[in-house]
Amino acid sequence: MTQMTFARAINSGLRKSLENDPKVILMGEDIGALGGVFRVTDGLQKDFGKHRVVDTPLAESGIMGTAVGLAYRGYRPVVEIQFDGFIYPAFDQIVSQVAKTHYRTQGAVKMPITVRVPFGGGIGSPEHHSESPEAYFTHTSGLRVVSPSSPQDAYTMIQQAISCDDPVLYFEPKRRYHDKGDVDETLDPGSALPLEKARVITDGRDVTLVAYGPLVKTARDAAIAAADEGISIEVIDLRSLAPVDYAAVEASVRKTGRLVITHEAGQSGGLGAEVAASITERCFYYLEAAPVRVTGFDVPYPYSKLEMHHLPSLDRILDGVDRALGRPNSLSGLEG
Amino acid sequence: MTQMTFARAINSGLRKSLENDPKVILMGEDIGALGGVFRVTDGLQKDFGKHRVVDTPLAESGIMGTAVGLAYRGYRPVVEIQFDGFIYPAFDQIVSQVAKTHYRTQGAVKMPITVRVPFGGGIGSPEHHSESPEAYFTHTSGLRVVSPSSPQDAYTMIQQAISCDDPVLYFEPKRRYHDKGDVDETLDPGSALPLEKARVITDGRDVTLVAYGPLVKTARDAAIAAADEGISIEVIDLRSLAPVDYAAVEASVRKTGRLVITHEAGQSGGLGAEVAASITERCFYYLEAAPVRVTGFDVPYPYSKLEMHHLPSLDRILDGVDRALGRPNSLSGLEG
Amino acid sequence: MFTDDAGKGGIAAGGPGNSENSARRTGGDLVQLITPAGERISHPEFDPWLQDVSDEQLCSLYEDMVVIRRIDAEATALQRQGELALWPPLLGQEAAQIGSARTLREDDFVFPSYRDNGVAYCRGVKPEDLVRAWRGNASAGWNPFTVNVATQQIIIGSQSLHATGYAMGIQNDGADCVAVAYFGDGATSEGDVNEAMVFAASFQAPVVFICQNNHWAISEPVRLQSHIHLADRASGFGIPSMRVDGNDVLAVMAATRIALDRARHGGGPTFIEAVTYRMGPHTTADDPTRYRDANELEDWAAKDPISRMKSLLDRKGLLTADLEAAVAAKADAVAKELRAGTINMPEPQPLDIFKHVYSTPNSWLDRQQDHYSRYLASFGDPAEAASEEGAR
Amino acid sequence: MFTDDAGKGGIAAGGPGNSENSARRTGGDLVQLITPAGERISHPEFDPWLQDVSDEQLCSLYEDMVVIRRIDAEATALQRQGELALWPPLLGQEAAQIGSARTLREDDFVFPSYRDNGVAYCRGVKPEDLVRAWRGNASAGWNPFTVNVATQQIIIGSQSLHATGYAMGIQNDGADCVAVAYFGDGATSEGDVNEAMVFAASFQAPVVFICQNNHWAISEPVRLQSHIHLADRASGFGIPSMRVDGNDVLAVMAATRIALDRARHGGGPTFIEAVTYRMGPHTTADDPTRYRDANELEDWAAKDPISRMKSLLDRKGLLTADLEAAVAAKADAVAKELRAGTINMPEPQPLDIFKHVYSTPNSWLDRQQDHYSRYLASFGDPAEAASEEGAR
Ligand SMILES: Cc1ncc(C[n+]2csc(CCOP(=O)(O)OP(=O)(O)O)c2C)c(N)n1
Ligand SMILES: Cc1ncc(C[n+]2csc(CCOP(=O)(O)OP(=O)(O)O)c2C)c(N)n1
Ligand SMILES: [Mg+2]
Ligand SMILES: [Mg+2]
Repeated sequence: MTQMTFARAINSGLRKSLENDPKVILMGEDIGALGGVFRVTDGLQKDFGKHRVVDTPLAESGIMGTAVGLAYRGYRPVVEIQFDGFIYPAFDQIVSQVAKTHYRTQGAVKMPITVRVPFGGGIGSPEHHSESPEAYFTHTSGLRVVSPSSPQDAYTMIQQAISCDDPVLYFEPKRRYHDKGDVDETLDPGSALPLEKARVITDGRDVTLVAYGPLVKTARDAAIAAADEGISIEVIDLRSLAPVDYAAVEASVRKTGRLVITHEAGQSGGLGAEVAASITERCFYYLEAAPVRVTGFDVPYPYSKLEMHHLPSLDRILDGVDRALGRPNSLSGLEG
Repeated sequence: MTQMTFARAINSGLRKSLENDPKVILMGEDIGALGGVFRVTDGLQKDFGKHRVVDTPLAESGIMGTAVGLAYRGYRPVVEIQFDGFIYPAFDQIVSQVAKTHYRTQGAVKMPITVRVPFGGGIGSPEHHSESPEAYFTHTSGLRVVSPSSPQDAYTMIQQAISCDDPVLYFEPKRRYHDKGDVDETLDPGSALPLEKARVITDGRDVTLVAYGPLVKTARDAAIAAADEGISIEVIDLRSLAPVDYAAVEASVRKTGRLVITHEAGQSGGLGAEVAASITERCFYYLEAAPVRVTGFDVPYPYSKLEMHHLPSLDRILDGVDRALGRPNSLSGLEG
Repeated sequence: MFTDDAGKGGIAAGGPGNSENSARRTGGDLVQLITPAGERISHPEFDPWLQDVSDEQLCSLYEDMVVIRRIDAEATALQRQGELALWPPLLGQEAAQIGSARTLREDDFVFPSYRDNGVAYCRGVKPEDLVRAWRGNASAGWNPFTVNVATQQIIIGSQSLHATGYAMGIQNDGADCVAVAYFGDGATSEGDVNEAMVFAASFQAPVVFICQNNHWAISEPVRLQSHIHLADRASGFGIPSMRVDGNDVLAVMAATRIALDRARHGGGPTFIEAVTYRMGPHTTADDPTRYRDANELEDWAAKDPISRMKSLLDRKGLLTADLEAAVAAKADAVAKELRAGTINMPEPQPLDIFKHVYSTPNSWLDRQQDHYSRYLASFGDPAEAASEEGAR
Repeated sequence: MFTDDAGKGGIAAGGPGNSENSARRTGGDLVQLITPAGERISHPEFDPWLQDVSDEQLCSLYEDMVVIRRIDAEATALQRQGELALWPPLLGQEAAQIGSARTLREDDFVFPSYRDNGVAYCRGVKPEDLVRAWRGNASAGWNPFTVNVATQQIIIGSQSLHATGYAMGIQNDGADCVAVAYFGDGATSEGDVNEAMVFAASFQAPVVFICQNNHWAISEPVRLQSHIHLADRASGFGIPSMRVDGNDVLAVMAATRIALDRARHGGGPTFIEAVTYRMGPHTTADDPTRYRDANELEDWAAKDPISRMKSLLDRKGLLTADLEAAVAAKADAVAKELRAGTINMPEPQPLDIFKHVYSTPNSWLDRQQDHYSRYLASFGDPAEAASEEGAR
């Protein structure tokens, strides 16, 4: 076990993948000498060379499209998108090529591409630097989408993503980059919890609270705070956003009868809607109340002075928990 | 009242907008002499000139980005994306510029851009020509998203979209282009049903069936077929996909207690999830069963020999209706 | 069909060791080696690259062009007869496609567009595979790795980046094969094609960009995309380019060999503009009379790549009745194979739509497949399950 | 700050009627009019465009450069003191920005990037508006229509298309103003910038592309984007370009006037590469020691745009103590204004986040706003509502 930051854990996982498979190649803007704007690739170009850790021209579609070509050639490209808001120029290559080539070629051509995307807000950044675009990708067939919430998972899941033969969008909760945790670097990713499985973070009886990425910490804190008030929250860290491990969520909701989902992305059409709809389908008769979504608002990510109003906070999550439990809450008395 | 096809009705609406506002300008690939690959802009360049109806270079980001610049200059660009699957190269300009400029500039710069997108399948086309990408846009704050289902609405709504000061994605159900209907060309778009309102297509008591665009016809046919079996379906045509007119859906579900939603797009993270989640939130205690989604599958749009298996058909919708009603259906006996 | 053994590691016979002079310079001048009348014009820089082209090979190039034109005609007929949903004819572009594809080595890798059926044919793609996707029986026609040709790209220009990435992989591998991207004149406006040139130039990747300027992008004339020659675009990225008569199979061949040779020897990317003409409609669904002048078509008919080749063979005394008969027989045979392969193509099965979305199990999709198979089972005949009008 | 009245409809004094010769040709040669030592070099093609630049104007250009450098330093200090979240310094690029922006007419419209604070200042943007977004008090700093400058673009290259579209609108309006896009060397790799050139060339739109090649895109040297001069990129699109010393305010000014004049007179787009250097970090969050050599910085310090201008003024006898004092006073005043404007900037209110998403009511958002205001009301102090740790 080693104590390390979230960012360092990814770095260590990348290093392992580079060591283990000569076909792994890292690509992106400023990932070489600089080590990425968040230093996640720190030292890797120095150790593995410019042909394994490639600083690319400033063109996201170009990066993604050449990664497709490299995959054709048998490589496993790991692409860094510098910030969430800069993934859109690559959207066409992701949706029409990365996601569809395996289907198009009836399995002949694999696209084992990992796209690393630092995402989410809370770090006081200007526009385009704090977005949560995951729902665009969870709705895109052919992709897998994951998001780790702890250094250990960050370390393991990046390796699992890279060795997965399907394309994986790997969303890194950037406001947790400096959080520290224990990481067992001897853990074999092959025997760890599989990439598509959710994890129960805290057991609970009264309500199921589903979170992922940056809000897992907030959700856990909320569970601790709620315990003081006698409310027992079961926190589930989705880890995989596409597919969602509904078996895990279903099992919890059958027990608690109540569901709260939280994410930073805007509410309408966010992953919370998908989880709420699917869990309602699967356990309608177990639900004591409508699933509650505690999410960012349907606004462009706001300027930093107001971002904490946009982001689901511990209190706002607890307010949602209250709603799910039928306890007094900010919407009490409102119809519907 | 004039009988005309769906495509002709859009053409007529575009013509009206070009006549009424000299700032309206049409842009796209092949929209001039050819009149668009579906002839929706037939004759408009001839009548309004090359400066009002502009054949652009083959570059979707370029089209969308120059439309942004034209909006800055006071124009109301109406952009044609030739097929659904070709909107992705323009995704960055849509999400980061078209959707956000009004917010960014605190209302100083309006983006009255209409993006016309022929969408959906069922016409036997090759890859990328039959997609339903609407959920990417309904999840994007700052955009409005609409889809007409009849020639009359097509005629009216295109004019409303163009005169709306917000950007509007206007999804045209291409497999209905040749369907005919009565169109009142004297109808003032200002006094017609507002753009963001849903429309009840057939009244019913037993179940609410929500559809939009190409599947409104299928839904109506399903309602007629169901009537023979003694089931009374209330069909709602959403028309506006962002925002959804939840007041209208809610009123219906409070009456019927059951909800079925259908769309061609893949299920996971589709608009159906959003509608199911929001209606469950709003009328949980009125619902007698979980909302049912009858949608395309989570696959890249399949090759045409199999597309009718992917697309929700009348029978598949009725199977969903049966499920909502607790009648025997294809999943009877399955848990959850 | 043959693979250019002569091209392995550079031209065996007569290829100049250093191609700098001939191709670094950007061609405003159109290189032509065979006139429309079939006359062979000598060209000091291009000729050395063709010294090994024997009479036999000339006849074989001619055959390929005739065969692919016949495939095109047969596929068009199949579309008219309802056997194909759509077909994008290459009529008029036979020299551009055959001339370039025939110079490639087996281990070179091609990233073509929907219209490059002649290229695919040269690489060994089977006739029915050419129409598989257009019949609606699959999303794409073939396994790329059996012929070293990616499936045909529909998203305009996208494949230029794939070729560049593939070439970066070749470079990393220390191999001397080459990636080749085919795209049209319209494609040069897409960001992707320009970004491909940025990457190719930055990494000096062994990639050849072959732009068939057939003068039209559906209804849009090439001057809407650019007021200057497309070949000149490349020089702005630091990529050498050539502008050749795309209806002249030898000019295309020589240019491609120059480019391949450069790529194989660490010289980086090359851009070739093959100036040709789309003599047919954009696809069988298109009506070019709405946007183009019949005269233009006539002008280009006079520059037809196949008649030109025929005249050359005639002048050389190679156009014997035997040759004509052999070529016609071959074309007939291939056309027959195409037709039979089309009509007898096995029908896909409903549950195939769930296959190969992922290479590993996926809980979302597996459930949907399970549900849909239960749904299908509720019908006597699964075909009924897919009727829009409903069967119940 | 002044607006170039002389530039209205072409240069009043001495501008050659026809600029074809000077600018159609693409400059591999770097045009320099003031040496690093402050010597004025004559240039037959560029000089005529500067005939009206009086001594007074030279002093005023100098003042603007000094002031903007001071703004930059003050903003950097404000960031260090925690008053700004971030700041992207333009240190070293003063001549490129002032020289070009000062030639614009009031009705020209500028589409800048995040680093173009000098341009914004010249156009009349108020000091506190320059930092509004970097303080986190707004998404962007100003109303574009009050200064005819779009808000600063963060998505690299995106604004090049906006400028081109705006120029297409100018063209449709029959007006003679010009749209100007500013972007960096890194931006030239983005598809959007290349598509902007395609559109600008195709429509011959009155747009000027000003590329400040400051040699770095964060940590990436310009040679990663291109092995050849960026100015040469434009010629591949059929767009005339110039390559000028970007640390030479007069060279930049003349080039911009040539380009504007062409655009105003129907001559279409121009691309200007202003060769300069980012002397500071990419932003205050960056650490350039990780990727670049200190020597490089030294070399460029010797070419500093302001010392060069100072030497020129000195040689001309214009660098009086009065001037120095006046300029320093102005810089002090503006810096003070900036600091005061920053510190006293009104705080945004929580419900502001819902404003201006749409220009018309939106049922989804209205409901969210209603719910959130009820939520806020459940707290005594709304600030408590936004603490990550929770207040309850
Ligand atoms: C990204 C994208 N936009 C639009 C289209 C629709 N489209 C198909 S072919 C075509 C014209 C292509 O012209 P060109 O590149 O010259 O190739 P050609 O068809 O002449 O071979 C267009 C616009 C597409 N397939 N992809
Ligand atoms: C589309 C996009 N990709 C990446 C970034 C991150 N980024 C911000 S500035 C920058 C470098 C830009 O370099 P250049 O164009 O030379 O401008 P400069 O910063 O030197 O002024 C990068 C990569 C971005 N803002 N937008
Ligand atoms: Mg073409
Ligand atoms: Mg730069």
